Amino acid sequence: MGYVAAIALLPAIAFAILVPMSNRVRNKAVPVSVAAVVISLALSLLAFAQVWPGGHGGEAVYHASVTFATLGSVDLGVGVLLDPISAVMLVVVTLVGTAVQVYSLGYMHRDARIGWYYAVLSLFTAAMLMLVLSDNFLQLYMAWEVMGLCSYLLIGFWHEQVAPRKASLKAFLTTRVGDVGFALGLAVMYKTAGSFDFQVVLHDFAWAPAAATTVSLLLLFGAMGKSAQVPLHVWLPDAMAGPTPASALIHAATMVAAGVFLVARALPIFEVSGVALTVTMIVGVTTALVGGLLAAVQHDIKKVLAYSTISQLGYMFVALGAGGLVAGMYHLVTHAFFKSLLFLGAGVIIHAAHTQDMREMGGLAKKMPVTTVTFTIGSLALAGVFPFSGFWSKDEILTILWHEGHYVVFALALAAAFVTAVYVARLWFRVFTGPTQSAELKEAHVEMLIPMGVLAAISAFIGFGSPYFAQFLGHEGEWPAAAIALTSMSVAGIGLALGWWVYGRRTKVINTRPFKQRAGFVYDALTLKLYFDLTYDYFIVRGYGRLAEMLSGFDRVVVDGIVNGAGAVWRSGTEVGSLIDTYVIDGAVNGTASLIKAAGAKVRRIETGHIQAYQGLMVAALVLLMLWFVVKGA
Amino acid sequence: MTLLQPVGLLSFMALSAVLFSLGLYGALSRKSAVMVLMSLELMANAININLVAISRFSAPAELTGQIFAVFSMVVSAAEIGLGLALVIALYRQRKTVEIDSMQELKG
Amino acid sequence: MIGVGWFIPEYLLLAGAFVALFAEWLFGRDNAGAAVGAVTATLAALAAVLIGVREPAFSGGLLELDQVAVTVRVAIAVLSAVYLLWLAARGTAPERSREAAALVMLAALGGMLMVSARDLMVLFISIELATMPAYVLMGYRRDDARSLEGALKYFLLSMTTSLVMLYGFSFLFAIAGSTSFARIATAPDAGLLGGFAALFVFVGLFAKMSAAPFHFWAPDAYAGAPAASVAFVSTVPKLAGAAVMVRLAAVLVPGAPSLLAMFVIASLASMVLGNLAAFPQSDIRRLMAYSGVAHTGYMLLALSAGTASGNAAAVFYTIAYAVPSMAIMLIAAEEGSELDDFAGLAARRPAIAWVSVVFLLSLVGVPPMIGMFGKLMLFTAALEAGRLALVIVAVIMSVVSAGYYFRILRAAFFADGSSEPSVPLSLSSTVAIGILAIATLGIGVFTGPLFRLLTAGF
Amino acid sequence: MSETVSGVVFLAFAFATIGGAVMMLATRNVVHAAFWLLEVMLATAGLYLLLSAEFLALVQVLVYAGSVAVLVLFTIMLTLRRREDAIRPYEPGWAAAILATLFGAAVLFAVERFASQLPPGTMPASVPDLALFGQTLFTAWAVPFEIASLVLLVALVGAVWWSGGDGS
Amino acid sequence: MLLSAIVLLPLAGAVVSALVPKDRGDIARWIAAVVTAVDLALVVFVALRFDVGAGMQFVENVAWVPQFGISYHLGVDGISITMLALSALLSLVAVVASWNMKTKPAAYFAMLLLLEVGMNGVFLALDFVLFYVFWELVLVPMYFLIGTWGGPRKEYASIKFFLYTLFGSVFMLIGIIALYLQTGTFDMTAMVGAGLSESFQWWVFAAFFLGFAVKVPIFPLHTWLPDAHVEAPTAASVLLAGILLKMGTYGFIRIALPILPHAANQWAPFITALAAISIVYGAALAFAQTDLKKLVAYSSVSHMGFVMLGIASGTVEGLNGAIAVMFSHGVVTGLLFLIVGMVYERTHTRMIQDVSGLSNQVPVAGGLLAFASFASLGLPGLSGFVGEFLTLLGAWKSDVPAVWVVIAAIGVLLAAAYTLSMVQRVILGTPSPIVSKITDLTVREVSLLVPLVVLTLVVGLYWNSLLRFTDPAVARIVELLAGA
Repeated sequence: MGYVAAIALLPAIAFAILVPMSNRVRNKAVPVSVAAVVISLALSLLAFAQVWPGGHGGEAVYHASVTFATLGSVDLGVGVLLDPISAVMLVVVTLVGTAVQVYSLGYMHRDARIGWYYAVLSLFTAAMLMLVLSDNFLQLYMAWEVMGLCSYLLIGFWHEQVAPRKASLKAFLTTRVGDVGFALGLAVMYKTAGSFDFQVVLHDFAWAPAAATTVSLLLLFGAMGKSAQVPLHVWLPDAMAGPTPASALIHAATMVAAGVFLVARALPIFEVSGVALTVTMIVGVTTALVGGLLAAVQHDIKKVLAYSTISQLGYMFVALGAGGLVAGMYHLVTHAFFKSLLFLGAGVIIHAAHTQDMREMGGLAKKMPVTTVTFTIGSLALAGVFPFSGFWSKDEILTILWHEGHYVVFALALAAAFVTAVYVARLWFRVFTGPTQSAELKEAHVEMLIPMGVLAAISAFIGFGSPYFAQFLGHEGEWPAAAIALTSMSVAGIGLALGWWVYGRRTKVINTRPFKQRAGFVYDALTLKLYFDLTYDYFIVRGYGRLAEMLSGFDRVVVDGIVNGAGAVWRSGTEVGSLIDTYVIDGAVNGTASLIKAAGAKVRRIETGHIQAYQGLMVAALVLLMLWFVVKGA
Repeated sequence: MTLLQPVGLLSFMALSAVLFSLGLYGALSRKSAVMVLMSLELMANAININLVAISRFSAPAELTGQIFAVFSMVVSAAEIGLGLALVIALYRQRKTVEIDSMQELKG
Repeated sequence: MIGVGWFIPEYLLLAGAFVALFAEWLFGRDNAGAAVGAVTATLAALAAVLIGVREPAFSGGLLELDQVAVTVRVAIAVLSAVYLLWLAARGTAPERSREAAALVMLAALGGMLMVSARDLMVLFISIELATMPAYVLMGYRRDDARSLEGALKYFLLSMTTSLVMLYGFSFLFAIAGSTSFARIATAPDAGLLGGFAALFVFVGLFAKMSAAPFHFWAPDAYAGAPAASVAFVSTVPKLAGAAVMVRLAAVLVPGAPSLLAMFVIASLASMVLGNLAAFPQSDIRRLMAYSGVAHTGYMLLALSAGTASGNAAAVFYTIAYAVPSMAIMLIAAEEGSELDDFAGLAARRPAIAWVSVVFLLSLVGVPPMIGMFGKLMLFTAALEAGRLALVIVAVIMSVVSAGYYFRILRAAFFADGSSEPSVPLSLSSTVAIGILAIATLGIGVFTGPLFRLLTAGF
Repeated sequence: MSETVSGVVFLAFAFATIGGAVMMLATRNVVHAAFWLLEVMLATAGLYLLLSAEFLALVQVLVYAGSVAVLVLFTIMLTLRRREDAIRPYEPGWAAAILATLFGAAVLFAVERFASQLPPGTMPASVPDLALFGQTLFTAWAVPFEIASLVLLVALVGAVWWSGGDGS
Repeated sequence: MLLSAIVLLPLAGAVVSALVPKDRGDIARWIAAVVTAVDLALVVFVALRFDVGAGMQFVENVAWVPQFGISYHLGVDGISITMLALSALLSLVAVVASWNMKTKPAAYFAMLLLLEVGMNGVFLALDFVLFYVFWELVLVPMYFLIGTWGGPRKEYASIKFFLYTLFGSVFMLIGIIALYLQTGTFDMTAMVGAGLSESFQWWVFAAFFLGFAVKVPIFPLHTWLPDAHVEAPTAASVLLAGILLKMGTYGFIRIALPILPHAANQWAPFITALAAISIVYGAALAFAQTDLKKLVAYSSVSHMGFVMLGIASGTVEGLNGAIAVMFSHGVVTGLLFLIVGMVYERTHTRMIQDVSGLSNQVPVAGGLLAFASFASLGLPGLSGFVGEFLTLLGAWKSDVPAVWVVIAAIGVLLAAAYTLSMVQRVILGTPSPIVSKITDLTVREVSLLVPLVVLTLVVGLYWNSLLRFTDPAVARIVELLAGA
């Protein structure tokens, strides 16, 4: 079973090979990286097969570790742990990674530094695989930070322009804020449990509720940073400045999922401290709702998907908060596939429409059949429509919520599902129906379509495996209850209908000009007839619009304001600091030097040159000493 | 009257102290280098009186005081010789023996 | 007269002095006197080392060669030999240097006798013999009014204080009935008069060592005198003075304990006044005068400890002060005594520049030079006697002293001056400065043997 | 002589010395001051006779009165360019006066305290004659004598050096 | 004899190099290179034969001034072997980095070698006086390196550096003497067990603290560092940041903690507070700098804050972390200064706004500068992370007030802030007019940087390569601290 370590090391070796090359050579050495990730995929599938009957109840199928540091009695090691959760994640990461790398062959082939792009991609894949396979929290933290670096490099890939540069710095620093919490969590864990190993920390050590709460809250804070939960979500929308396939890999499937994976791994500690679970649920549900609402207002297609990711991650946190490890992981898996599919689709759409703004898109369905089909499957999966995977995993979460009795959260989750359906429909109708505004719409290259096809297939059929997935993870799983399935289906349906109502029928508005000249009076009547629409429009659509506008304003002014405000405060703090340095401390130092010089000048003037003055002073000193002797009676 | 009671070591040492103080006053106040040198001679003289008196009253047999006085005289003679040579050399340069004029070196 | 042989070094110096006086007729060259002097002084040093410690006091207890006396005699002889070697090379142009060589040797002779004196009378006469040539040396440029004025100031102030000292001696004689140190030490406590006697004696010695508040003559006298004579006058007589102070302190302090407090006052005044006044100086001689005051302050700090190790540290420190400051003054004599005469020294004579770094750092107390070991033992003795506050002042003042010593360094290295050597490179002057450099570095590294010599003395 | 020196003679000489010193400092004419110094020297010689130190009195007269006073007169004459330079402005120097009196008072106080502890009034009778003086001088104190000769030599060399300067 | 060779070989080299005539600079260059290389070889030889478990090894003890108990006593243990290796390595790197030094090369290389004598000596000395001699000896060559070959304000910077450190070290001298008076010897190893009274320990620790704090530097006493760094030539900067700063912290670990354990525990909260402030203050000022070298200088203040945090924690992790930060900071900051120096040689400006877009114009220099920056902000997998993480772990584990440890953890975030803002402006973006004309690094320069890069990676990935040496030695010190 030694090959399991190779899964993570192969992309790392690819990175090591690519880095020292010069730009020209590296651009031609791209296949090295693709080959590495494909082999890793194969090995992951083999490992998955090895673990397939599943149901091992959490103990590791394969575990090997190497100590790299000994501190007194404590040994810190790097290890590989294969158990059902990591097996699943392995397949997900390598599958999406391969899809993205193949897709990028087409998407990035004209870019001057494609070699560097692939190098960072393979380093990222290696770090994610290392994280998934890690057998202790320290190794997880180290992989976590290396991933932060890769996201910085990928977001800021086109660093000639200002926007990517600012976005990458913002991304790195915000996630780093989370990492401070994570590091402190590790420190507390080390102080109480004395080690980082999963075996010791999760199973052997008897956690006191108070200590467990602090550790889990700190770990949660770290996860919120990486998985862009409110309020640490501000960096994800800006991170769209990076190349789309990179966003597909990082901001859909893997990196953002790392936060969820961390909480999943540390769930035993969360369960000891009840408080942590409820906090996770609250964070999750607020993020789901807020993310959804914000997604509904964005005009940039990638920003919509970004906010959608934030919302779906919120869902996963809700699942974990409710204690549903299986539901959370299952939604993570399904989301990884259909969200990366949507991102890749968005890439194709942007390539074709040469813009990211949805208002300038329309009518792509006619010209790009394959993309439309795959994108539709992805959208329906996201919206949670019946046969597609999104429906099943979202349903699992709703059943867990209902089952655990969190009715308020259940209602909010349903509202979030409704909002999701609305923005999916809005996106779909804006892009695919309506007048085609850009001239030459042609289908993407084949190496871009194949990965999308594969992902679409998976998103379609993986839904049917939910009970088997539960057994695989060692829990008993059964088909979701019919009642909950029906409610979620209806909510999704209403959402889609509203979306169609507001955005689907736009055809009438856009080509009204020719219709108006001919119909003249008829047109006015029609519009009059539609007073009902206008009023309806006025109350529901406009109300909804205003709420969304207010929210995004809130997001821009308050949350982003705080972050930028902190930056400004920090910058002025540094100005004050350097002032203190130059004037206060240095002032004191130079002050004493000039003081001594002034004292010297004053003392020097005693030497007046008069001999009698000298004699006088000397005898005066003598007499003083004599008087002192007399007084002391020596 | 105390003066008339037998003249002991005290009176001699008192005399020498008075003389020494007068010499000290002279050395401190006079402006002319020669006057200062003369005052210094006065002080040397006082010390010699003191030495001889002590030798006479405490240990006349050993004569150490008197010998000390002789050597003190020798030294002060040498000093006055050297001092006057210096004063004359300085006079040749500065045309004055006034100590106050000698202020070029200061600070 | 069994002990006659012990004073061969003194006889040698005397002979050297006479030969130097008539050098022009004997050897034809004016500087020959200094050369002869150098040879005799080195022989004297060798003889002093060979004779070493002699137990029974010579001639009825007037002179005795104990450990401290031998060490300081060797130091005086060596320093005088090096000085005369330097003098032989360059002389004190424009005046002729015959008299200078003779006076130097007589002063050295006086110093040696002072050190081994065990009787007030011998001590007084030797002190006079040691300081009289100093008056002439300070006023050596006889046709320069500034030099003569400096000499006069030195003469008058020094005369007043030595008369006060003599007055103190007479009182000691009155109390003990004899002039020998042994009898004085065992004399019954004489109350106020004993205190005054000790006070007068140390006032005289403070003036000789230019300790504040009796240092006023030093800055003016040094500034007027030629740098060459300052090199000698500021070092060798101080060595002898330190040894005498140590010996008299051992004799008088038991009788008058408040003497230690006087040392503390004088030490504090000297350190603070010396270091601060040295800062704004632009003339190296005046700067070194104030530096002398400061270093006497450090020495008094050791004396104020009143212990045997304190006295040993005081003598060792004075040697550690004398060697580098003589070297600095010799360099100043060659290069010119204004600070900007030093400018560009590193370009002109790199060897001399780097050697002056060694000397200045030793004065600051930076290891591995001798200055640091001197300060180390000094602070140890002082701390052992509980003088923490004074040691802290001393420590801060030595940091301040780095300030003005480095102004010389900065002039030598970073200021750019004329690049052609101001004085032809003569072999023996370089050898002289070289010996001093090796002594500063060498003794610093091999302090063991030197210090064993000293501590054995107490 | 009685075990103590007779009071009257001592008084006379004491008055002579102190009076001379005061007059020396008080006169405004430098030449008169020199003569007063001569008078003080002679008075101290008398005192020495009183203390039966005949040799010292002789030396005092020879060395001080003879050579030192004469030397001072020579210097004064040499450094006066005009007759009236001798008259010096009146300069009391009060600060110096205060310091000197304080010094004197302190020393007197100490001396009085010291003298009171001595056994009263006994003055050893036997006074060694001149021969013993010579013998001790050249046996016990031979070394300082030699050094004294060197001191004179140094003074000689210094005086010649400063007075020379003929630019040889 | 081995340790004396390590210390005295560069001294001989310095003397020979100084005697080289002014016009034959290249001989001096080769002498320096050979001497430092041989010295490094000796150090590696010692490291290889170093038995990790046993304490002091290769001990040499010759009486120097017996009356005072001063002896020429050298020895090396787990902690000093790492610092010694760093000192020997960086000295060789410094010599090679200043290969084409034109002005007065003989004196320049003599000063570098003299500096190495002082540095090696400090890490090997086990006798207080010998330690003090080497401690002060380092000041002289550094004063001349900054003063003669420095930048525009070199005189002010050099005298400020000298007086600042001298002020600290004279108080240390008082501490040393006080210890001598109490224990009767200057031998450090003998003093370790001496039962000193608590109030006495407190005062002596105060004296030592002043001496070492100036050198580390800790918050209020740091203003000499930016001036010294900005004005010093590249090689001097590398050694100043790489080794001289470590002498202060080494002093704490070698002297203050084992000999004055009770006082160390009493002072721990105060030192932690100062350390936390140093971290945040250093990071803040690094962020505000416009001069690259000043930025790295202030980052050193921040990094050394971590070392002090580790030392104050007094736990096994803390102390190991402190030594790890000392070692890695030496290597990484050395790397940073070398690259900044090489860029300066080409662009003749260190102002951040004039230098931008390095990665496009000179990819090798840009890449290595990025690598060094990420190592300095503590990216896991590189040596920076090892120390920072362990010090945080140790500090949290010890009973030091938690608020300071949280502030220090925030310091890690601030480190990322100023480093990345520098990377943004200097490495990324379009090449500025000045940068667009420069050529990339030569083979010599890259070969100089490669060993440091490899070292950062090795220590970063396999922590035991460093901890293997330090852990046993640290365990002993922690026992002493726990005992007090």
